[in-house]
Amino acid sequence: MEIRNNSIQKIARLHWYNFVDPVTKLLLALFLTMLSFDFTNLYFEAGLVLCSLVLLLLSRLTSATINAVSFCLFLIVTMILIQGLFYSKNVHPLFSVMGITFYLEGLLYALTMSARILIIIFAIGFFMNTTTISENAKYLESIGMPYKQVYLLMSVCYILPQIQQNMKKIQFAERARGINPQKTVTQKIRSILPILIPLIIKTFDQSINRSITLQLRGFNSPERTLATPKYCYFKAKFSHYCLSFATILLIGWKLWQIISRFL
Amino acid sequence: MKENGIEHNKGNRFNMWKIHLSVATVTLIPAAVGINYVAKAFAEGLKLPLWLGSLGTYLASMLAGPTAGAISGFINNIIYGLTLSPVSTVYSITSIAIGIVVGVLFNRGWFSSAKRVFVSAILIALTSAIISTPLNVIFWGGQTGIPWGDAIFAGMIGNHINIWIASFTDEFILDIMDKVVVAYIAFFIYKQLPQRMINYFKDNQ
Amino acid sequence: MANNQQVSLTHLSFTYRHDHDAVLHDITASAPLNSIVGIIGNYNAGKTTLCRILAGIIPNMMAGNLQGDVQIGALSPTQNWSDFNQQTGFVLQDPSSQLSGLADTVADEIAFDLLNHGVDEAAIQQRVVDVAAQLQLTAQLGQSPVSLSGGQLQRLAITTAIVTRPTILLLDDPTSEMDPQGREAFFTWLKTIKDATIFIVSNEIDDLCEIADRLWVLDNGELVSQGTPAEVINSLNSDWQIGTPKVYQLARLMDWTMPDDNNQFPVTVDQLRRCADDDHSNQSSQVSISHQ
Amino acid sequence: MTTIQINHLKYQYPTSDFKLSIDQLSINENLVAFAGQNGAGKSTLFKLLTGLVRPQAGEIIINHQGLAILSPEDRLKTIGIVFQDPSSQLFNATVEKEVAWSLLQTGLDASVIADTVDKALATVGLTDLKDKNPFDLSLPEKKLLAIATVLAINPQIYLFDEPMISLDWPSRQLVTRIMKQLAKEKHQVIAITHDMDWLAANFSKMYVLSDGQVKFEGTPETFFGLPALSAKTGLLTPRIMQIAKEVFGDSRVYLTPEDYMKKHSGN
Repeated sequence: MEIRNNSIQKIARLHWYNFVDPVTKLLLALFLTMLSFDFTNLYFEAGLVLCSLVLLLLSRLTSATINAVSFCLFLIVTMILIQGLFYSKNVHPLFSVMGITFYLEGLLYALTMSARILIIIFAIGFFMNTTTISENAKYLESIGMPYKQVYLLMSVCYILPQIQQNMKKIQFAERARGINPQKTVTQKIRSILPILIPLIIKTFDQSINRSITLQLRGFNSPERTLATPKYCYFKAKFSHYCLSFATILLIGWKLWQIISRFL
Repeated sequence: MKENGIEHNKGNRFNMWKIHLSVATVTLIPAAVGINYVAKAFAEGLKLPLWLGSLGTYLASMLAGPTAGAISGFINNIIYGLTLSPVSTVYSITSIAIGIVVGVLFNRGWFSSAKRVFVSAILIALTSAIISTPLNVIFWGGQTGIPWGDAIFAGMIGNHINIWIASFTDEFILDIMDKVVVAYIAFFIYKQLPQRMINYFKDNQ
Repeated sequence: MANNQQVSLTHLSFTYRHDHDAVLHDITASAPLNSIVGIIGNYNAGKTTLCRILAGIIPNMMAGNLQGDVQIGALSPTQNWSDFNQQTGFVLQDPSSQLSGLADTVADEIAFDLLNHGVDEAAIQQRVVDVAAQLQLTAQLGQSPVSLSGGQLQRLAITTAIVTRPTILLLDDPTSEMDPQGREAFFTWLKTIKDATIFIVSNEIDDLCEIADRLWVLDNGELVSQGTPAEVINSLNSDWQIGTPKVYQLARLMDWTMPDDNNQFPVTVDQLRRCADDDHSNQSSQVSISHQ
Repeated sequence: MTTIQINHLKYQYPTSDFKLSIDQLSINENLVAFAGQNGAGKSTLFKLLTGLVRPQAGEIIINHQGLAILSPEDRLKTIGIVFQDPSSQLFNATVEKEVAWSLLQTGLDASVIADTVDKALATVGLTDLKDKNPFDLSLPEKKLLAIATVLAINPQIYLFDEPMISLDWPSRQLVTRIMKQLAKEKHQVIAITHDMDWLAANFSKMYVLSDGQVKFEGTPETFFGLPALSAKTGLLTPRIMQIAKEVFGDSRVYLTPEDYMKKHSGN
């Protein structure tokens, strides 16, 4: 086991979240999201935001999640503004500034949506920050996902650094030929093709070669040794069933809510 | 082993709705997703008012048919959602549709000349906007998150125009710019691809 | 019926589907099993295409018009590719595209083939360590494959090809990105391989002459010469535009020939030593070791 | 006559410990080679010489002008680069357009461009392929095309990064011939290589880099006469010297088989 199951496991201590399998984490995110759709009470939403935030803080907070939040923050602010001013069900004015009235209904509506967004970000952030790509790939394979599909889903994470390396090389080489960082929009658009054409041809050439070697190397062979999951998970099957069942119930209920509105 | 044998297509049109994925398609799709990702980062780096984030999906559809394009689009948003921006996971439905529409249009010859590409681009933008609008309304109250598109949106609902129409307009205006540019870039790049490459993906479906 | 103890190519021709002209014309060649066959020629001569046929990539993954037959011992890449592929290791020209695309470390990358073949974990450990040591990648086992240099990537590609213990090894320009020391170490290592038929395409004519049992020369898709390195190099036609090894160049200039080999010029250091001994020593009676 | 003067140059990558540091170096000859192991700093120096990467300290002066202050257009006319992997530089629809594209960057008029393109393609022997897609060419042909794109601009200084890699025998001869011709026409030609046979046979001035520093400057004849230095810098001796040593126990310096013959026919 020493050489292959790489050193990360040995160095890092095991945390509680390592005992939760990736699929459970994803189902949990889906479950929380559906909850926020089904129960639109603002206190309940706030509670959910808090729950998912605690989940995130108990694990690890990484810059990726902070970036996602800050990216959405701008949107949330504009959303509150637009809905507070123009929401079609606006009745009760909250305050007025220079003849522009801000309404309560719009604000509440925007806050509900913002809560939902935050729940999604935090819950998926929990998944993002506590799993690694190889853990996910191994787990998916071990629970019976065909290797081809695991490959389809995961290999991009490994191929991307290669494409980025190629991109850097190409950008440097093209600059040497006189393609400089451009100023106007047309100049910028004209500099796209000289970079993208070699990059895309190289990328596709590599994927042709990769498909050839994968076949030569016995990819997708029926006798493949199944991967063993990286960690021992706690009651994985049980949590999958529970969470899937609960999520399906919530989806059903939401659909019923929508349908009954038309009845 | 079925995937090892090449099925020689008699005509030039490839088998459009094949679900069984060959190894060639299985390696093409991650490459296409990678191209989406890099192209998007590249457009952001140049501060272009475009995303270019569906370029790889277009090319996958053109090279290996609508199924490959749809899967590229789907995986693109899943990976993007799970690594960078969680909410974009939801828009995988739009990406799937783009993959399918590009594949079908390409197959019917709507990527064969510069004029036809324009028509295709409008159809693609329309598809994208029709599918994205409900998602925008559900998750963002109708906004797209692009400031000047949202300014139009705010102006419209400020004038009591229906939120669906306002949201659709916001999305469609942004989509038309992006999809036209991406369609032309994909068209030019496809023309430049070596024939052996096009044949390889066609033969190994 | 083809001889089961031989590599034999009979009337092999091939045209790619996207091309009008044949890339290979009517190639008939042979070599003993478990020998090293060096394939030389310029670009556009058809070396890579020949490798693809030998590996079964053509016609199983690339389409075109293939005629003729290939037999390597009892196996044929064109007829029962699946069985054939179990016995084969292949190194492509561009090593970075040969990575599986789903491995965190060099060790995982090497283990990929073994996992696919259903080898159990304990045996995998042992073999990964073993082949990595052979190609000096032990220190890199825990690194990400993406972080390797071009030469290291090429060595990694070679380890993945040999880890399944193939009886047929196909190497298409495996040293193009190695530095001189790496290349020297590789060819020294290659010479130690036993019980495998090795086909190697390379522009390193000096090294190739040292290690190969046979050379096949391709020119414009035709097999224009085959034989031992000495035979082939001594009968090169200038139209083929192929470089010669330094040993041969030196021997020609100094006019040192191998008396018991039809006065051919030597192409390896050992051969040179033999005829230089003859030339330099005053004792003309010295017994020279006869060839083969 | 071009001179490149390097003063107190220092460059360090942000992500690694590797450091390039050259105190004083002037390159006056027309045909020079830089040799060194992988990771010795050859490509870093090369990147700095292109002017596209700025050193953290020090300067590179070309003909009494700082490389850093050249305008993009002047830089194109001063320094032309042929990369190791030609595929990363090509993007036009045909071979002919590829060469013409470079010229369009310098703003020449159409008739001059057409003439220059024809001449450049003829020099590298690609005239017959001028309507082909560059990505349908073989690797040596792509490399020759990349060389043609630089030849068309005709800069003062030519940089070649590992020019012999991925070439076959006839194209090696051709590229070597082109490089020598350029040097004769008073261009400065600088090659990075670890092909010692090629270096010994064709260059009379070489620099050896190791651990980011210049460890040797002089003729190949001198360098290969210092076995301790070539071992320390990780370079092999030319094959002919290995042969002489293995077969005859002769460790004198020979650059080529012809050189061996010359040195022995005198006896």
